[in-house]
Amino acid sequence: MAAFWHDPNVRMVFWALVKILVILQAMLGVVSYMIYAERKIAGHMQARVGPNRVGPLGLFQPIADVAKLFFKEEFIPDGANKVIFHIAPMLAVIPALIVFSVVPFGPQDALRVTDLNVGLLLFLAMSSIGVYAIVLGGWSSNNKYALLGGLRSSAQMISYELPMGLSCIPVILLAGSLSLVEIVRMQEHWWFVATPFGLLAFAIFMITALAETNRAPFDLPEAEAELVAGFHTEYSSMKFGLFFLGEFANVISISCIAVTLFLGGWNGPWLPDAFKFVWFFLKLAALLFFFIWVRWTYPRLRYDQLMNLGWKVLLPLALANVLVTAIVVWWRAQG
Amino acid sequence: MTLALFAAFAALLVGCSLMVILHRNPVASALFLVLAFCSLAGLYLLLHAEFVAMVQVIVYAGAIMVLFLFVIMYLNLRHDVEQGIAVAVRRGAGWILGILLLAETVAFFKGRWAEGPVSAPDLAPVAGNTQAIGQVLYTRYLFPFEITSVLLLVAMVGAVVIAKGRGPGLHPAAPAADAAADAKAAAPDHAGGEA
Amino acid sequence: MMHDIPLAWMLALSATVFVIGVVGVLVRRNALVIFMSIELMLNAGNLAFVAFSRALGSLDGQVFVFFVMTVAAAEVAVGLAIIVNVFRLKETIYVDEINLLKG
Amino acid sequence: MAVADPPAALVSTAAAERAARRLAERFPDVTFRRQEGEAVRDLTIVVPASRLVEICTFLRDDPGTEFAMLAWVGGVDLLPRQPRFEVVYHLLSITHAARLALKVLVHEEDARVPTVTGVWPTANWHERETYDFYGITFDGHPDLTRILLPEDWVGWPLRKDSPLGYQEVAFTHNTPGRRLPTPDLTALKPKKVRYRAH
Amino acid sequence: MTLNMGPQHPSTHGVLRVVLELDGETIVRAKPIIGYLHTGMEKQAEYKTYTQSIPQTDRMDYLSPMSNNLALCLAAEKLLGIEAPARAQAIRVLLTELTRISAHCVWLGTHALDIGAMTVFFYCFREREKVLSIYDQVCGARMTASYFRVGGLSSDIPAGLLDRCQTFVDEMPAHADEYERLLSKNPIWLARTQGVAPLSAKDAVALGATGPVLRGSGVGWDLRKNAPYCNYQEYEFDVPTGANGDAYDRYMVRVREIRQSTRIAHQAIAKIRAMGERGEYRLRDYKYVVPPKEDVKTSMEALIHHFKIVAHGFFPPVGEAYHAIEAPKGELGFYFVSDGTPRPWRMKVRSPSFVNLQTLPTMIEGRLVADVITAIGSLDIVLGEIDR
Repeated sequence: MAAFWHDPNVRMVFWALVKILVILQAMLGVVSYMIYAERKIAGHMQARVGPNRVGPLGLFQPIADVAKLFFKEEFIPDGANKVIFHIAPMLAVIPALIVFSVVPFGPQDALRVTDLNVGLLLFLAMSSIGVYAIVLGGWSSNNKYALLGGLRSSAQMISYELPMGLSCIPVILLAGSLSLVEIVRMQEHWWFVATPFGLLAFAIFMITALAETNRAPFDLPEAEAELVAGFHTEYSSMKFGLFFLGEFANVISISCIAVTLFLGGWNGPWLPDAFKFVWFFLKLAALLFFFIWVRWTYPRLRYDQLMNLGWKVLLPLALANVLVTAIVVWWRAQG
Repeated sequence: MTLALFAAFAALLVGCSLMVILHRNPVASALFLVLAFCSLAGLYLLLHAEFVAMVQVIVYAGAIMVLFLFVIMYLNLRHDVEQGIAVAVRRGAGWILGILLLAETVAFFKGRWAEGPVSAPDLAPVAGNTQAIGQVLYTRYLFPFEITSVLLLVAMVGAVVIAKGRGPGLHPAAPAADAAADAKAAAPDHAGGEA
Repeated sequence: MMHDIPLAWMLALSATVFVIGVVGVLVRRNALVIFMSIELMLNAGNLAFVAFSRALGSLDGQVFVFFVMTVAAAEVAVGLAIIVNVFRLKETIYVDEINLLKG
Repeated sequence: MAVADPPAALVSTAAAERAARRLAERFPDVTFRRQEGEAVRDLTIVVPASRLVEICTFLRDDPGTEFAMLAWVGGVDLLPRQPRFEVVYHLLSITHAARLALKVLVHEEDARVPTVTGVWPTANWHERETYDFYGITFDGHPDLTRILLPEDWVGWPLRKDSPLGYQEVAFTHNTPGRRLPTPDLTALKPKKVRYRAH
Repeated sequence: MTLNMGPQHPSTHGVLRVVLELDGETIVRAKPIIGYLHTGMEKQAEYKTYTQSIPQTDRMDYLSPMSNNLALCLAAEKLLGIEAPARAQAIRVLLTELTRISAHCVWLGTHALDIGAMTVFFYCFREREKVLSIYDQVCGARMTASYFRVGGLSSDIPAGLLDRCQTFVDEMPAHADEYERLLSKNPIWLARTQGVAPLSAKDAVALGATGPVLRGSGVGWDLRKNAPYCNYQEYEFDVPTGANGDAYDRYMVRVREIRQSTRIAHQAIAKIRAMGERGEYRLRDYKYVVPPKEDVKTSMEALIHHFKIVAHGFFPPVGEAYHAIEAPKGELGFYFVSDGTPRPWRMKVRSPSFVNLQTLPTMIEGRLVADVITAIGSLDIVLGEIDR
């Protein structure tokens, strides 16, 4: 037994598992309290109070929500493809959670699961996998509204994946690395968002982030006004809960990436290294507030307008931005 | 551990590939193909080709297969009908040919089986192989690289033209846009290389 | 801690996947599934490329994988556009029912 | 965004009278009977069904009348009286600020009126509603089906011989011959709902 | 693909069903199907006295009960040849204009919600709530008012109501600004409404559209101006119109109407104040109108009148009358045929939503699914009124 424990492989796996568990739990906590925050903030924006019945200030609302979802009747429509119907909600959550494995929350090793040298690519890969949940959920429900929602989202996500990827490239050019830790280190003195092309890239990234996470004003796949609830029309109980969780986990993971890429990650003044992660979470909170704020302010775009925005505005802008950044970086390297 | 992972990924790959061609439902086929691609990405990771692995997921799983699914759903395909003598004959012939091919491969390898070089000299071990690939791609393979981008452009234009096509009054926008999306999905390659 | 997989195993795996792809093209009549089988074959090739690249300690193999991927992307974009068009015209995507040249 | 000019004129009976005179001038061969009565508050002209479309087209197009809008169409059942039904058309002229009511008398045996959907497209639903309630057929109507009542309703509810109340609510199970929404609904098994005890 | 939108659908505003033939997301043909809420009000009215039909009308357009009451009462008054006293008319104007504000608030909130802007919904309902409280104070009911009577009102307005109305009317323009700040210049709102669901003036007239739908298409026809009732000619207000007849114009017209309604309500409050906080609220012609309660308790004659009217109803002359008012949704008219008995021989309701809904296919054919929502929203329909 002792020998087994001293095997470095085993120890590595053990510690990695512990870190994964801790970070996963922490992020799930953040997710559920983001739902609470969203309802509370929305309430105050809309001249009402929001949840205030469960616990002090309604703080136990997320627990009550989840408990309610667990006890709801689970409904599987006739003619649904059962296996895929079950798998889809899981697919909604998993990619978003995987992204957390490469996010550096603080300068210490203990505050990240791993430092992957293609960390940014992993994020892009996971966000492109995320579309499956919605497409399959929509298709397997055997419902026209859900199918339309699924079709919409597949087109929408492919279209917005591109500007998103392209808006990351200026950061890669400036940092010279795909590792998120490296990228944060490069921003110790000057956040990338403070450069003109960094700012533009950040703006594009945030817009595409809204689209990738299906948040208003780009929540077309689930536009409740025309498609009832889009891809999750037929979902109930915890399966619906998983979609819900997936959306919020996505919002948080994408905000984590935005903080890392553009806002300097854990970098910030005053605090000692041990508490630098506070900066990370402050920035994260600011971005999350942005997401909520936008959602309760803007109406929804129409499908064709969304496509036009992606292909005719964001994509050329992002391409031009890459070009300009490349020239600047090259010119600087020349001295 | 590597061996165990290899065995797992290889089994997954072969199993999923088989399901791709065996399953009657095109959606299921596509999903198994996605899984096959993901296990391929795992194999690439085992081969220390991280960049290729990620691009595999982004391009194949994230773009190409979504496009496949989009088309399958758009055409609203159900289970395939595979009946009739002609179909049965062709299936038999296909399987026999396939087994022959496999047998041939086995025969070819038999007696020449060598494990090959076990451990290769380390390639760019520090910063991952992204930078190294970029170096190679933009120096030695610059010309083919440019040709590829032209190919993508041609494919994009072609897809848009075909999809707009002669279709009697059908809306051409959606599939065209997606085809174009797919053609462009390879764009991150440029980026990664430049780093 | 990490051991490398012998090259021959990778190649054998690649060959198996390739054969599966071939059988798929021969057996199925759904144009989309045939397309997927072709993707399988391309990927079998990719696997061999990467395996060789590792074994020979050269990156050329991985670079080739990119070119294959680009070709695959281009092929899928055009191919699916054609399939959609054919479906609109003929209401079928079974290859044995599509005889465009016969009209 | 403009603000409308003050109206040229308020809606008045004088304008309707002018329109009625023009109508009489244009159709000297038709006798237009004015609806008379103790309390008939709107100018109402009874027109023959055979000339209805012609008259309506004139009223719509003539620059002196220009009844561009048809406010509504409705039926009236005057049961003991013959002819039993009346179809009322209320016209509105925006340019001349006039309201005019036309009436067509309809016999029970031959409850037919030519449609005016060709003159005012808005007549479509109004005529369907009148058909729905009174069973008056509008010849040439593009889609003369029940509009407010279910397609398989039997009878004409606003006729005076159709009683009100004390009727059982019609469901598929208590109405023999009531058509099911889809013919093969009975063949379907009950919807499969999987219940799970948590 | 044929998509069956409704009758259970979040954005068809009730039980409207629209059968859409789609090509992708483009609409080839659209057919509205109605009747799911049919309650046979016209038939029922033939078995009730005129007064007994008033509560029925609350259920028609349940967002503007006062306007419905008013239309019925005015039609009956026209049939009888009587007119309510001036003070009652002013109170009617005040309450119907408040009704218009609240109906437009509900419309704006739900329309914005359909297009995805949820916050406006809550703001609008906050204001609507105030109007409902005013109803509550006036007649004890929040939605089904049944407050107007043939010949006047059911009772005088309670003390303190005018102050309350004054406060509301003073605040309202600021709230309208609030809505406009959220929407009027919002690029997404503009993209979703400008040029969407257009209706030319010619089509609007030919299809019989009235109210804000007609005015949004640029035809400045308002019955309050063109066929004044309740002494509307004495009030100063403008009739806002649009230019392009798209969803945005209809939105603008309604938001401006909210402001104009506050203007009218201001004047009405001043008028009522000038005529005294308490006073004539009903005709004293006891052939048609119930005498006031205090008279019933003190005068034998009044008691007999009260008994006659409550037991039988009033006896109108033989004849027929149609009277229309400018309800929040358009021309709402009642047509009565009387055979001299206390019950109408025939009651016909000309409901604006029913006619306005007919313009839907013209607006959306050849456009996208999402535009159906905008179009239905911008029409401002209430199914209770369409199906009656």
